Formats: sequence, structure tokens, C-alpha cells
Amino acid sequence: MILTINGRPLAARPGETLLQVARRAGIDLPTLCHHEGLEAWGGCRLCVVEMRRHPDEAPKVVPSCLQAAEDGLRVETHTENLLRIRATLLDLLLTRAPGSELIRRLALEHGVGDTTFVPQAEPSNCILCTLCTRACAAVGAFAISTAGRGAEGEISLPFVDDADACVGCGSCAAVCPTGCIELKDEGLARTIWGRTFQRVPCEVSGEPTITREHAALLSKRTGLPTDGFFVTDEGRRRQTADTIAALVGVGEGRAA
Amino acid sequence: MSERIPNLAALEAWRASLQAAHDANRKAIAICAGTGCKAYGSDKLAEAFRKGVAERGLDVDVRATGCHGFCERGPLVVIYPSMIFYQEVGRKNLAKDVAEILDQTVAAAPGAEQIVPRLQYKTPAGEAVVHERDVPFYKHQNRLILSFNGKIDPESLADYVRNGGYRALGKALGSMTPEQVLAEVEASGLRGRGGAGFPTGRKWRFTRTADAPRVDGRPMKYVVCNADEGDPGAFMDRSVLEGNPHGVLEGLLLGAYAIGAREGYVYVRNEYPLAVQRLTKAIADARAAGLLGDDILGTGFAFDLHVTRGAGAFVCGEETALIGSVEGNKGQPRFRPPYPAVSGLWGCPTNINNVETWVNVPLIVDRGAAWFAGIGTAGSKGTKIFSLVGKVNHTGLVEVPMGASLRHIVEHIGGGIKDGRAFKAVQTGGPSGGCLPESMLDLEVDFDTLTAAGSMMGSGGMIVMDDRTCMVDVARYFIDFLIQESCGKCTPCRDGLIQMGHLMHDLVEGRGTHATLDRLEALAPVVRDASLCALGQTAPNPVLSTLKYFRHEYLAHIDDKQCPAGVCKALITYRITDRCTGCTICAVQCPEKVITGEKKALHLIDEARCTRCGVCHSVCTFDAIDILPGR
Amino acid sequence: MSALQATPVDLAPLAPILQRYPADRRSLVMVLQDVQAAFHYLPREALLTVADHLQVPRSHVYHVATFYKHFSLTPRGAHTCTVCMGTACHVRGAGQLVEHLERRTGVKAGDTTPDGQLTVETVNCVGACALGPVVIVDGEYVGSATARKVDRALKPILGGDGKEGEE
Amino acid sequence: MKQLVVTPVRCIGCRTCEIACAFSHPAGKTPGRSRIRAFPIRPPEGGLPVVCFQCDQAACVLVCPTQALTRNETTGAVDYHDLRCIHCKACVAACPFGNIGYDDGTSRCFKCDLCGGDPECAKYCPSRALEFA
Repeated sequence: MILTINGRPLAARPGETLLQVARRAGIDLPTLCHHEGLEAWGGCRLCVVEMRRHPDEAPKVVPSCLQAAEDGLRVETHTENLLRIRATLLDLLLTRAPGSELIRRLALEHGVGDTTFVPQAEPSNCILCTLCTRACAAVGAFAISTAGRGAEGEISLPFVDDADACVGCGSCAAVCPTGCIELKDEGLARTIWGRTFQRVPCEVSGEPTITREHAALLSKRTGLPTDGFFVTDEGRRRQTADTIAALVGVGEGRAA
Repeated sequence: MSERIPNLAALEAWRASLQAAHDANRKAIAICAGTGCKAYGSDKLAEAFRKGVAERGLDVDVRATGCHGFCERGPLVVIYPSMIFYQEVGRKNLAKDVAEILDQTVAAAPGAEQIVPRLQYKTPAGEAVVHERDVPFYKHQNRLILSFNGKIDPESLADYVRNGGYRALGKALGSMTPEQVLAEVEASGLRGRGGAGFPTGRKWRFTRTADAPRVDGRPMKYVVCNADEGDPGAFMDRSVLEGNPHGVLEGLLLGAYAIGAREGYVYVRNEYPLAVQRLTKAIADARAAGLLGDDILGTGFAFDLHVTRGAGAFVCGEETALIGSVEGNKGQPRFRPPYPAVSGLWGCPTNINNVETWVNVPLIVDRGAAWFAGIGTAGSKGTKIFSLVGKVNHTGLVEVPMGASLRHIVEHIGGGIKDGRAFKAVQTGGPSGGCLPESMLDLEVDFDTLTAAGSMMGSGGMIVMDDRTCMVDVARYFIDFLIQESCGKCTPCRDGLIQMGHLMHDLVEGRGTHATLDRLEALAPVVRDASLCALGQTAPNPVLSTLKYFRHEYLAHIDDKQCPAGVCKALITYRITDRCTGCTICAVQCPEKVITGEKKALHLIDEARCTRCGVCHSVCTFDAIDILPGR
Repeated sequence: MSALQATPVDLAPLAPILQRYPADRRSLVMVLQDVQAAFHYLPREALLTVADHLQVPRSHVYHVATFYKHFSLTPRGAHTCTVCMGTACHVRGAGQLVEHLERRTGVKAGDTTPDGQLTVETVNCVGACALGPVVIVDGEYVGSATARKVDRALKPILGGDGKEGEE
Repeated sequence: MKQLVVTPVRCIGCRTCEIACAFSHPAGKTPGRSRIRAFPIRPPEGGLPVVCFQCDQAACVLVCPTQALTRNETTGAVDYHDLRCIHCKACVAACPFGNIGYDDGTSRCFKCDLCGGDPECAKYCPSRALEFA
């Protein structure tokens, strides 16, 4: 399948999105709500490009993270209109996330310093990109979701305080582009969404491994034994070495 | 109620027997039981008529029907067979009105009926009208769909069948292949009445040809009736659902047969409880009569229908959001493709059409595509129901052929502007549409002309505005509406509308500058081009169209700091004129207690402390208070 | 999103509702409709039971329950007064009616009076546009509503001799 | 399909394999984390190298919620796609042999990917304890 991006013909594999084709060709398209490992969302709209199926057709603005590559498609990624759209979108996002280093950087790259709009009264730095809720769904916990509608929407536990479903895996905090999800690790204790988990110490080194709740969830989803998760990789590798050494005759060093 | 109809012949036999048994010239009192007339107490009225008929031992049928369309003059009563039309019956004096109608009109022999003048419709020129067809509101209309509303009892399958109901279904199942039914709809030129005007036949074709996942062995496809009707100011779907639910069912059955769908959903918005009740009854009756479920009319065709209710979300009018809602999720739009026709409800091909689109289908199959294509304009076929509301004398549902002019609708049918004021604009297409000025009054209304004029057909809401409506405030109203209804998924709509809201509030609250207009005109295209779904993409239309046709009003709000229409509180002044008789009612009612004056003497408003809440102006019975633009 | 008071709620009416629908996600919106009708709001305990019964995560039930305007997570008043804010009603002065009600009840639209008697709310169109402005008091429609008509309709709820009812 | 063959007894514990691995998987400008470990548990003769077995029924692939660990059909290795990783570290906990780790410095997992089909460790192992055959 051949399509042209910014005039350059590029090969695309079936099922690939315009974003994947563009990035493979080294074209830098900004994204915020996109994550290769999670279901595409198409909400932040930063990755929009202009596409045309026929030369005389008016260009259509589509999100490249969702738009599938098609044979013969004509795509432009950095037209003046697109740059203006991205600048405005980042300007708007600054009203929500003035404290986000990533968004400030992206905005600066598009010529936007402080927001020219009216900022949110108490900005939470959350841009409602739902990467966190999608990660939580992928992990299988479904502990958090978007509550409310429109601009009032916010990422929340059920009934604001019900963290029962959370397993303390930390994926939500890890994927959040603006870092507005608090995760505190002190020794074995891990505090997130207002709940404190105790990470199980490694049987060998005492280092923290994963939480018991996370292990239970993994075991339920994969059938692996729940107590098989509580050794760090360092510790377990050592155990593996000892096991192999035993198998080949302890320490004599003679050829097998 | 009705036992199962085994086959097509039995259906026609039942129809013939109903028609024979129906004494066409037997007197009947048809009382409108739509939501509008119910609000004016038509239920109590119907009871009174039944009691009156019994007391007088009259051989007269008292029938509660669906919405006649002329809602503002409700409760509406039509005396069959002579079609004598009475309005506002029982509003002021129920017993007297009922007695006089029964004794003078109903009891008299046909042709010798006496008319009760007090309850007659009078033209603006004061001329009393006797028959429904002569009332200007109805005379200029071409009521194909709405004709059922006045005639049949919406809760009676027999009434619908007697008036030709399910004949199209019999014809299709008996002598047409699904392909032929689909070809008929394509040839008719019917376009979606939901708002975008996408050719219905082509949409059905996509769903019919899409390959479907198999559910218990057979391909599963769905047909859905979009009865979300979220556009404020539009209520034609409501009247069709309440007045002729079987018409919608028959349309869905024909669509399912043509497309090859086995199940269907009617998604009704939560604010229409009566429509849900009537639909649920119609479905139960149809199932009992063998018109729904397995082996319909003995032809082996199987189709079942469910009613699901929305729960208060305008965005659910958008197809993929609607699908999300029926699936038990948030009503949030999804990227397309895949279009619902290919992958909709639970991944199965789903054809979604608006109520009014579905109810056109039986007419097309019954009378043929050529007949339908003969109505309307080159690009837009058939009739369209508009809900004509706002500052117009005759508010209600207007069904006219595509191509009727705005002037024809607003003046001839609508009876001109209320209280003789000046026409300023008509808003069409709801929050996705625009406001058209007087210069566009001669526009022949159809899908393409409205879009060209910067507005949209939308579902057919037509809100007439006079000189006392401020266009800047209307644009502010729509932006505030859309801020509440945005689903919040994408940045341009969620956060862009908030900022457009701030800019509009600056304008109506007197803080607007020329920079405000520049910012609006810079932000609007971004919201339009980058938003995910039609809600966001069309959200700037009301602002852009009012800027286009009423820029002078924006400039008045900026440069002169005045609201010419007297609406925007920050830019108007309430002043008592010498017409004041000193009755003191304004001083008593004023919540801020800023009106002073002795009994019988000219009163004075302390304009500095007045919050311009408008209470004095509304309570003053001598129209002595002027609303002056500016502060 | 305010946290919710956990007043004990009698969940008896919930069982028949749950029997009426297949126990899967597609019934969620309809189940919530019936719960709202039965309790006049969506009690937290009821939503937890709904989540378990439909085998749907609590976060999803909360996500849907807070999206739709018709659902309320906090107890509503015994009576409801709804002002239609559709375009037709707006141009005929619905805004003034809302201000009047807010003055009379002392609560903002969307809230409930402290004594729990009356919830004042707005809705974006009820489809009775020809009678604008429309106010609905406990399901009873008041067409071409004026402040006086509204006060008369609210008399049984708010009491008062209607003296303060403006025209 | 070639495999990385480990003959522990030949290992002399020189740990060249670890250096080769770290240098061929740089983290920015500095050498990255070695995917192989030659444990000095057979003194005085040598060590015992442990490296990912690219299991058929790989526990890491099973627990990964976002397909960030997938079989590479040409090399036979289980490859790690860092762009798909959501950092839940289930794989690290699940691997029974400890052959996948998470590097907090680069916020990425690290495991053997057979250098795309030409393992450096085997190339530089002086004692043929590691062979790619």
C-alpha cells in the first residue's frame, strides 16, 4: 500500500494508522492521548493531519492516531492550518495544565507561551486524555474512570473514595503525560488514590516487589500461582544460577 | 386486544371488515391528547365529553387522538365527519364549553350543526373559521405524515389498520423482495430527517451489503430509530411517536426486511414518557397480532423491537454516541470509519434513522417512489415537518413539501409575528444551525439551500425571533447549551467551547471589544475543524451565522455598549414612563426594592441599583415601563 | 464530586428492578432509570448491588451514572419543579422564570431546598415548545408559564398565600 | 532456527559477555543494563551465565496487558516494545527465572533480544560457554 505524506511516497502495511506510517518515516507528529500499547482514543486531537483521497477534494482534518492508511491517500502533516490548530489546542490545554512541563514544552514549540485564554479556576493539570483509565482497564483492575461530563469531567474513583478495585500497580501514574496522579513509594509502602498498599518484600533481597492485590489479579487472569511473584529479578536470577549449578554438578567444573 | 393475524390475506380481510363496520358519517369527537394539549387539560376535557355524551344518550364516538399540530391553541377538538374545528376548548370554562358543543354542534343533525363562536379560530383579520381545513395554519400545509395524528387513536391498532396501516408491509412481504423494497426507497430520493440529510437508500445499502458477525448461526444486523430529538425547539418526533407509533413500527419493519435486520431498538429520550408508553403499547399489540416477533404474518420473516430510553444527553443524537448508550455505556462518540452501517451495535451492521425518516417509509412503499419523488425539490424529496415556535402567532407542527419558502411558513402558516412586532430572524438546525435574517425570508427551504445559507436543516426546529430577541444573546445561549452537552472527550469542543462561552459572556455583559470578535473568529474554525463529532464541528455555527447576518448587533454591544433588543442586562435600562398610573404593583414586586413613588403618582426606578431582573416590566399591566438600550 | 452521605437506604425496591433485565452491561442505563424512578436518586448502596448483579466494574457504573443529566447521586426533593430552557422557551422568557424560582426558593437551579421538599432544575427541551415557556411541577405541565402561574402550581408544596406571586 | 546455547562448565567467569551486552544496548550515551549475568558461583574455575531462555510458554508474554512482549518470528526471541509498555512490572514479577528487569533510570524493561539475531555475548565469549548455533 503506497500513500504520500508531505509529497513523499511511503509504503504502509495494512492496518497501520497514518501516525505509525509518519513516525516510521521520521515525521514528528505530537500526541498526548496516544499510547502504542493502549486502545486509540482520538481525544486530544494534537495528531490531526489533513488528508485527501482525490487531488481536487477539499482536505479533511482527521486524527492520524485513528485514521487507517489507505492506498493513494494524500496526507499533509504540517500545513499552516494544522499548525494553527495545534497551537490553539495547546493554548487551550494550558488552561487545564499550566504546571505540566510536557505541555509547556509542546506549546512553546508551537509558539505559545502562557495561555491566551481564561485558565481553569483550580487547574488540576489533568487534560482528561484517559490514558490512566485505559491503562487501568488493560491491567484488568477497572479501578478509575472519567466521572461527570464535558469540562466538568474528572478522573475519579467510584464515589470519589472507593479504591477497592485498585491493585497498586502504578501504571496510571506511569502513563500520565502531565504527572498529575500522585504515587508515593516509601520502603515497602505504596500510596496511590488515597490508599496505602504494602509491597511484598523479596524473599531473597528484601527489596519491594509487587503488591499482593496485583499478584492476585495477575494470577486470576493468567492462572499463574499467586505466590510465584514475590522475588525480584536479581534474586530470582541467582536462584536460577544455583539451580543450574546443581544440575551440572555443584562447582566441580568438569565438562558435562 | 387483537388476536394473531395468521397471514397477509387475513390482514386485508380484517382491514376490509374494519372499514365496512366504520360508519363514515357517524359523529365523533376527536380530542387532541398530545403533550401540548394534555398540558392544557385535554384528559379532563375528554372525560367531560364522555360523561356529557352518556348523559345525553348520544350515539357519538369520543376519541383521544395524537397531536393535531396547532399546539398553542390547545385543547383542540374536531367534530367528525364535518371536521368542525374548535380551539382552546375547556381552557377557561370546561363545563360550559362541553355542554355547548354537545348541545349545539354534536346533537344537531348533520349539516344543521350550530357553531359555538366563542371557541372558533379567528384569523388576524377577525374572520371566524368553521372547518379545520380552512384554518390558515392547516390550509397551507401538505399533511401526509401528520394526517394520521388527527384521525386515529394512537393506542388502537385497529384504527391504524382501518386507515391503511400495515398495507405497505403486506405489499412488501407479499409481493416484493428485500432488494425491491430497498430500490424503492433509493428511487424515492428520501434523505435522512435527522439533520444531515444523508440519502436513506444509500445508507440502507451500506448496511445491507456489510457482512455481519453470526449470532446463533445467522448474520445479525440491527435497525435503530433515533428518537433522541435533542434539538431544543423541535418536537415533531414526539408528536409522531405519541400520535402514530404504529407508523414508526411499520417503517422499521420495512427497513428490517429490506436490510435483513433481525432486531431493532427505538431510542427515546428521557423527556418523552408519553411517547415511551404509547410505543411500548404499540409494540405489545403488534406482537400479539403477529406483526412483530417470529413468522410475521405467516411469511417466515422474523423481527423484534425493543424500546430503550435515553437519560438526558443531547450528544446521544449522534449515531455512535447513541450506540454507546444502548450498549450500556456513556454516550460518547467514536471515530469513524468504521461507520455504524458496517460495525455498530456490538460490532454488528446497524442502520440508524430518525423517527420522521422511518415514518415516511410506509408511504413510499405504499404509494410508490415516483409519487414521493414528485413532492419537494430536485435535491430534497417529500415533505418536512417543522416545529414552528417562538415569537410567531400560530406555533405548532407544520408539514410542508420541501422547497416551501420561509416566508410561506412564517407568515402564511405561522400567521406572522406575535403582537404585530417586527420579524428579525428564524433559527433553524438547533445548536448546529444558524439564524437567518429577513433578507433570507424567500429562501426555499431544503437541505442544500439551508446549508448554503450557513445554517442547517437539523431536525426541523424553526424558532422565530422578533425585534425583542437579541441575536448576541441567542448565540451565547447556544454556546452555553453546548458547553453543558459536550461529552468532554475531545479538547477543541470541551475546552474550546468554554473559551467561546467566556468570550460570548464578555459581549453580553458589556466587556466585549473588537478583539473579542477577532478571538471568536479565530477560535471557531479550530472547534469546527478539529472536533471529533458533529456536535463540536457544528457548535460554532450559531455564532458564525449571527456574526455574518447580525454583525451590527455585536458592534452595538461593543461600541455603543447597548443591547438594541433590550435583553442583555448590562446594556439596558428600565425606565418608568408617564403612562404610569401609580398602581404600585411594580414597587411591591420589585425584589431589590428600588422603585419609589406614592399611590396614584408616577413611580421612579433607581437605575443605579436596579438589577434589570425584568419583574416590574412583566407585572406592569399598563405597559408603562420602557426597556431602553444602553446604560 | 462531593462525597456521599451513607444514610442507610432500604434496598427492597431494587430486587424487582434487577429481575426485569438481562444481567449484563447492555441493561445498565435502563436499570439506572428504574432505580432513579424508585428512589428519586441513585443511592450508593444500590449502585454497588447493580454493579455486582450486571457484572460490571463499579467504576463503569459510576462513570455512566455521573454522565447523564437525568441521574442524580444525591437525594432529590420530594417534589420537582423543572423549567424548560429550550430555545423556544428561552426566547419567551424562561430565564426570568428560573430567576423568579431561585428568588422564591433561595436555591440555585439544580439544587434542592434545605427541607428536602423541592428540587428546582432546568432541562434543555421537553418537546412542548408551542407552549413556551414550559414549567413542569411533579409531571404536571404548566404551559405559557408566568411567575404567578408557577407560584399557584407550587402552592401545595411551598405553601405561602401566593401574595408574593408576581404576574 | 539458531539458538543461544549455554554450556556452563566452559564459563571462566570473565564476564566479557556482560560488558558486550551492556555496550550493545546503550542507554543514551552510556552503556545500558546487561541482559546476561555470569554468576561467580563456581570458584575457582568459572561462573555460571544466566540469560533469557525465550520460553515457548513465556510467563512474561502471558501477563503483559498491552502486548509489549511478543515473539519475534525471525529471531525466535521474545522482543520488548518499550512504546507499548505501561510500566506495570507484571513481567518482572512473573518471570520464573528473573531474566527480565525494569530499569528505573530509563523507565524501560530490559531483556535479551538476541541482538536481533546475532548475539554479541556469544561473539565475544572467550571460552565458547555461549554459542549461537
